[in-house]
Amino acid sequence: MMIPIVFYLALAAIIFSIGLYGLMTQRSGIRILMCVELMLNAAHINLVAFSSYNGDLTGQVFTLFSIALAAAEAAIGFAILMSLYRMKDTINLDSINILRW
Amino acid sequence: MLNKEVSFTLMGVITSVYNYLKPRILGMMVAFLFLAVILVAVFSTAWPSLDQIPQNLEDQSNIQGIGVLIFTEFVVPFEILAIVLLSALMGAIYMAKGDDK
Amino acid sequence: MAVEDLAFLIPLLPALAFVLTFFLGKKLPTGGAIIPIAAISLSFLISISITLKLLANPEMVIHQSYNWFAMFNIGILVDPLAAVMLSMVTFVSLLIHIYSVGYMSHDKAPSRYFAETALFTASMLGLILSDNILQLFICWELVGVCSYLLIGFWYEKPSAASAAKKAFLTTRIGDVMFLAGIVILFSDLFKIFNGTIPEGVYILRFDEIFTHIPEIAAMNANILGMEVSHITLITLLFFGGAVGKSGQFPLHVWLPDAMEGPTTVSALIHAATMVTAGVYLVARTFPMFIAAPDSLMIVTYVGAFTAIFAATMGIVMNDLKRVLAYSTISQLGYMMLGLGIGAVIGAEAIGISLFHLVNHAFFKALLFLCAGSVIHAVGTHDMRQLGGVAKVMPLTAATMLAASLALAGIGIPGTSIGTSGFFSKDAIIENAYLFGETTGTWIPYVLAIVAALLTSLYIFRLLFMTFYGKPRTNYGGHESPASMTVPLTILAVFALFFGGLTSKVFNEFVSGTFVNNFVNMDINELATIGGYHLASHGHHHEPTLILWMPMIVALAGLLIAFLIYGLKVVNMDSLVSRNNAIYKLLYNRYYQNAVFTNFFSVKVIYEGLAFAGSFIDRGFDWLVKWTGEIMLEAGESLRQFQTGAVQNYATAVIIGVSLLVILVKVVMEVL
Amino acid sequence: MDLMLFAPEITLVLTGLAVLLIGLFLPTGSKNILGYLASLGILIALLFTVSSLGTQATAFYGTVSIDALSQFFKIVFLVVALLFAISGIKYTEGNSHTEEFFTLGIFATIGMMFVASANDLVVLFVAFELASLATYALAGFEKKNPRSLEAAMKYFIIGSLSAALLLFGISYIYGATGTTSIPAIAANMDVLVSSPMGLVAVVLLIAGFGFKIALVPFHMWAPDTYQGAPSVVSALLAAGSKKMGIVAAFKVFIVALIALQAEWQIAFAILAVITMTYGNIVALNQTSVKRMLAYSSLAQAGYISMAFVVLTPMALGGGILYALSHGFMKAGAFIATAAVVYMVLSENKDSTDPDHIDNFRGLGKRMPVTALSMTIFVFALAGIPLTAGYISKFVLFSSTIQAGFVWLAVIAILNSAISLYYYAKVVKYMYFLPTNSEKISEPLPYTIALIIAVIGVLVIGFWSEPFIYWSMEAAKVLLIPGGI
Repeated sequence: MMIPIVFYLALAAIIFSIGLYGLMTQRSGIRILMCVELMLNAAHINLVAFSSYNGDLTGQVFTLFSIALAAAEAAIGFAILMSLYRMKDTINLDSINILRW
Repeated sequence: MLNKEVSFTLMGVITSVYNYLKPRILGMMVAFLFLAVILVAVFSTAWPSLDQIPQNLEDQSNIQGIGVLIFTEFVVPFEILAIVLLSALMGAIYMAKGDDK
Repeated sequence: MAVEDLAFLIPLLPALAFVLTFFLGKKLPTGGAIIPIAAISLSFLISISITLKLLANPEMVIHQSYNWFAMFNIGILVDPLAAVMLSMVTFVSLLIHIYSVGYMSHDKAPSRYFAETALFTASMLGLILSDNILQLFICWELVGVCSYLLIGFWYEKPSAASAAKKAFLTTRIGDVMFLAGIVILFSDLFKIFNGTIPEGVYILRFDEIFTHIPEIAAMNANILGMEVSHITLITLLFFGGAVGKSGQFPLHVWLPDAMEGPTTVSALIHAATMVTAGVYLVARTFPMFIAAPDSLMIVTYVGAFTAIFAATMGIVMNDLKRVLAYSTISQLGYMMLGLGIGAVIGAEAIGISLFHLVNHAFFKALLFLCAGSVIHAVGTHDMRQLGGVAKVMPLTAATMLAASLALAGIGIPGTSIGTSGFFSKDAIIENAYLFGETTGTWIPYVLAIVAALLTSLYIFRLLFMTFYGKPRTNYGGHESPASMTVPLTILAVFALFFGGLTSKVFNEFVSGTFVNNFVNMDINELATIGGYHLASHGHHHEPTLILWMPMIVALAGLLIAFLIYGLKVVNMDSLVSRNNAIYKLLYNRYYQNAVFTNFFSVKVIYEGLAFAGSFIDRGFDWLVKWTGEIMLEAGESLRQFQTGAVQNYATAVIIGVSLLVILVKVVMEVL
Repeated sequence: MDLMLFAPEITLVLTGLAVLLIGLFLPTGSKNILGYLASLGILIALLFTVSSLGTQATAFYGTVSIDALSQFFKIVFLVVALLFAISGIKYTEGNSHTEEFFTLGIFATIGMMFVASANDLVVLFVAFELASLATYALAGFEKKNPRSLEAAMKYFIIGSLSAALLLFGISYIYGATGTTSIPAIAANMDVLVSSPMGLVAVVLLIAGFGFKIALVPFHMWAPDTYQGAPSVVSALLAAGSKKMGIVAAFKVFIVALIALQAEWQIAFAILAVITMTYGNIVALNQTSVKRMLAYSSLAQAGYISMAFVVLTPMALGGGILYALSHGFMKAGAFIATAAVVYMVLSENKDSTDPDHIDNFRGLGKRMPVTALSMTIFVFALAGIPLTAGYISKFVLFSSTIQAGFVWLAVIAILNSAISLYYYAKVVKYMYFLPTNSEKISEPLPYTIALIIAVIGVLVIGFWSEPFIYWSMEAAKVLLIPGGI
C-alpha cells in the first residue's frame, strides 16, 4: 500500500517549522546555519516526494542542484562567521548589532 | 534542560518550565502559526499523484534518468551551478582567510 | 525672416546665458553680468516686437508644436495673454539684472547669482510660452527650484537656509495639487478619446483641453457625498497650485520668509514674476474656470480675503521688506479677485487682472529696488532705525514716492489722470461692485475697499517712517550708483504713466485672448455649461460715490499715516517706555508699535485685525510645521522596529509570511 | 542553436575568469588594471546585448528565453554592473584582493541576467542563488570593518531564510503542477487554483522575491546591509539585485501564476502601501545617507510593486521603466556616497561613520561634480520633472489612476511628497550648510561613473519616448503568452 503524500508533506512542514523556530530563538551563528539547512532539507523532502508521486524526475534533479547550492551557501556562511569570530571573539549574533535604527 | 537546582515541587517545575519558555514563546507561537497555515493548506489540497506504485520495484534506479535530464533540459542550471560553486569557493576563501601579512 | 519665428529664442537665450555664466562667470568682471543682460535684452526686443505685431493684427497667434514623446508635445504659444507677460517679465528682469550689477558688487559669488537669475528668467519665460499644461508644470517646478536656490543664496545664514526650505515645501503642497489636477485631466481626456489617441493629437495641449471642456464638465465625481463635476475638481486643484505659488491664503506663509534672499531676488521673483505665475495659470486655463462657477467663487473669496488679510499684516511690520512682502500677497489677492469676478463679467476679467499684474510688477519691483537701494546704502532694513533717508538719497526717495502713489492707487476718477495702480486697482474694485450688484454678495467688494484703505495706510507708514523726519539712528548712507538709479527712474516712469496711457488698449487686447485667438471660445457658451449666465455687457454707471470710493479711502490712509508718522501727533517714543508692561503682554511683533494706543477706537479694530491676522498666520505656519513634526515623530518610532538583532529580522519575515496569508484570505472574503 | 544568443553571458564568464586568473599573477600595486579589464568586458557584453535587441528565441529545451523583457532587464543589470566596475576601480585601489571583488561582481551579474531570461523555475532558482551568494561575500568585502561584516552576516542569514522559503514555495508549485517550466505551470494551474495551497505558495514566493526587492516586512536586512556594505556594493545591491527580484516576480506571478491573480494582487497591494509608507516615513530622520538611501529604496520598491496591482500594459511598462530609471538613480546616489566616503576616509582613516550626513556639508564647494550629480539623483528619486524619475512616476501613477486605483495613486503621490523632505535635506547639507574644509580633487573613476549615471537619468528624462516604447514592448511579453 502507498503512504499518502500528505504524510511526507506534513513531515516537511514540521521540519521546516522547526528550522524556523530555531532561526528565531537561537543565538549561536552555527546553530542558525544548521536551522537554515534544516529548512532547505524540508523543501528537498517536498521536492523528492512530489517527484516520486508525480513520476517526474525534475524534482530530483532540482534537489540535487539545491543540495549543491546549500553546500555553497554553508561554505560562505561559515566563512562570514569565521571572520566575525576573528574580529569579535564571539558568534553570538545577539551581540552583533551596531547597525540598527 | 531544566534549571540546575531542580526542585521537584509542582511550583518548582512550573517555574522552570516557564523560565525555559519565556524567551522562546514568541518563536514557538510564530512557528506554530506558520506550521498551522502550511498544514491547513497541505491537507485541504487534492495533490495529483500516480494511481499505482511504479512498476518494477527491484530496479528503481533513477540515476540514468537524472543524468540525462541534467545534461539535456537542465544543462543551463548545471552550468550556472559551476559558477556558483566557483564564486562560493572564492568568497569563502576570501572571507575565511586571515591576515595577509 | 519674421520676428514671430524667433519666439522660441525668448526662453532659450537666457537659458544659454545661464550655461555661459555658470561656467565662465567667475572669470569675467562683475560675475559675468553682461551675458544675461545681453541675452535678456535680446529676449526683450523679440518679445516687445511680437507684442506690437499681435497688437496690430488681432487675429494673429504664434503657435509651434513639436512631438516630445507619446501623446505629449513641446511647443510655444504666444497669444495676447502670453505676449504681455513675456514683455513684462523680460523688461523687469532686464532692469533688475542691470540694477543687480551695482547691488551685488560687494557679494562673494555674483556669478552664481547671475547664473541662477538667468536660469530663473529662462524657466519663467518657458512657463509663459508653454502651449501645453505638462510643459507648463515642468517650468513651474523649475521656477520653484530657482526660487529655492535664490532664497537660500546667502546660505551661510541659517534663517536663509530654513526660509528656502520652507518656501520649497510649502509651494510643494500646491504643486502636488496642481499635479493631481493634471493627472485627473489627463485620465479624463484619455477616457474621452477611448484610450486611442490619433497620431498628431497631443492631449494635454491647451486647444485640446479647451475643446473638450463640455465632456469633462459632464463627468462627475462623488466626493464626501457631494456630486462634483470633474471640471470643478480639476480647476480647484489647479487653483490649489496657484495658491501655493502666488502666496494666497493659507499657503502664503512662505512668502514673507522668502525675503531672506537678496532684495533683487525679492523684486524679481517674489514680487514681479514668479508669484504671478499662479495668476497666470488661472488666466491661462480661464475657459475651464468659466465652466466651473463654483471654482471661480472660491477664487473670488480666497483672493478678496487674502487681499485684506495680508494688508492687516502689512501695517504692523517693522521690516522694510516684510511690509512689501505682505503687500505683494495682498496685491496678488486683488489679482485673484479680479479673475474670480470673471463669473460675472466673463473674459474681461483676464484683461483687468492682467493689467493689475503688469502694473503691480512695475511698482512693486520699483518698491523693492528702492528698498534695496536704501538697504544697500544704509545696511539695515529695520524702519525703526531709519527716518529722514530722503535727505541722503533724494532720487531713491522720489522714485519710492512714485511707487507708493501707484500702489495706493492715487488718481482722479473719470479722467485719464492717475498712477498705474489707480487704473488697474480701481477697475478690480469697480467690478467687485458690479459683482455685488449682480449676485447680491457684497463681501468681496467690502473686503476690497477696506484692503485699499489698509494698503494706503501701510505704504505711507513705510514711506514716512523711512524717508521723512529726522534720522533715528546714526546710519551713514549715500545715493546709490547709476546702474541702480537708472533702472529706478525707468520703473518710476512706468509706475506713474503706464496705466494711464494704455489702460483701454491693454484691456481690449488681453481680454481678446480666448475670443479672437488660438481656439475660438464662446465664453457665454462655456458659462452655460457651468449653469449660469454672464451679466449682459454694456456700460454700467456706478454711483459717483462708488466711483470715488477707492480714491477716498486711499487718501484717508495717506492722511492717517501722515498724522501719525509725519506730524507725530502721537509721540511714540514716550509711549513705548511708559507703557512697557502692557507691551510685554502683547505679542512680540507689535512690541514697539505703540503708536496706535491713543487712538483707542482705531486700536481695537487695528490691533484686533492685526492680531487675528498674525494668529491665523502663525496657525498655518504651525500647521505646516506640525504635519512635518508628526511625520518625523512617526519615523522616529517606526525605526525602532529595526532592532539590529538578526533573529528579530527573521521573526519579522516569518510573521510577515503567516500574516500575509491570513490577511489576503480575509481581504478576499470581504471583497 | 545559436550561441551568439548567449554572447553577453559568455563574455561575462570569460571576463570573470580572466580577471581572476590574471589577478593571481599580478603584484598588488598593478592590480588596478583588473578594474579596467572588468569594465571593458561588461561594456562588450552590454554592446552584445544592445546589438541583439529585438531577437526573440528560446534555447536549451525551452528553459531559457530571450525576448524584449529579458533584454531590457539584462541591459539594466549590465549598466549597473558597469557603474559598479568603473567606480570599483577607485574603491579597490591598493587592495590585494581586487580580483575577487570584480569576479564576484561579474558573477553576480551573470546570475541576475539568467534570472531575467529564465523560463524555468530551476534556472531561476539557481541563478537567483548565484546572484545572492556572490553578493554575500561582496557585502563583507571589508573584512576588517565590523560594519561590513555585520552587513554580510545579516544579508546572509535573511537571504538563506528567504531562499528556503522560496524553495519551499517552488516545491509546492512543482507538486501541484508537476512541472517547473514557467509556461507549463501556467497551463496546469487547476490544483493550485482550487485549493488554499495556491495562496500559500504565492505568499512563500513573495517572501522569497520580496527579500531581494526589499518589501516590508521582508526588508529588515536591507537598511543594515546597504549601510554597512561598501557603498559600491550597496549600489550593486540596490540598483541591480533588487531589479532581479522584480523581474523574477514579474515572470513567476504574471506569466506562471496568472490564474492566482486575485490572490497576489491583494498581497502586492497590501505590501506596496505598507512598503512605500514605511520606507518614506522612516527615511525622514536618518542621519546616515546610505541608510536613508536604503529606506528610500524601500519606498521606490513600493512604487514599482504598484505595477503588480494595476496590471495594465501601461502600468507594467511604467514599472519596468521605473526599474531602469531606479537603476541609474540609485546606483548613482550610492556611488556619489562612495566618493564622499572615500573623501572622508582619506582625511581621517578611523572615521566610523563616513557616510554621516554631516560629511555632506558644503559638498557643493568641496566636490562640485559629485554634489551636482547627487543633487540630480535625489531630485530624480523625488520625481522632479525632466529626470528619469519623473517620467517613470508619471507613467506609473497615471496608469494607476486610469485603471481606477485612485486610492493607490493618492497614497503614492502623498508618499512622494513626503519623500521630498529627506531628499531636500541632502541638497540642503550639500549647498546651504557651511564647511571649513578645503576643496579636494574628485577621484576620476567615481566621476566617470557618476557622469554616466547622470547622462542616463537626464536622457530618459528628456528623450523619454524610445524608453517608454521599449518598456511597453517588454511589458507585452508578460501579458501576451509567447511574446509579441
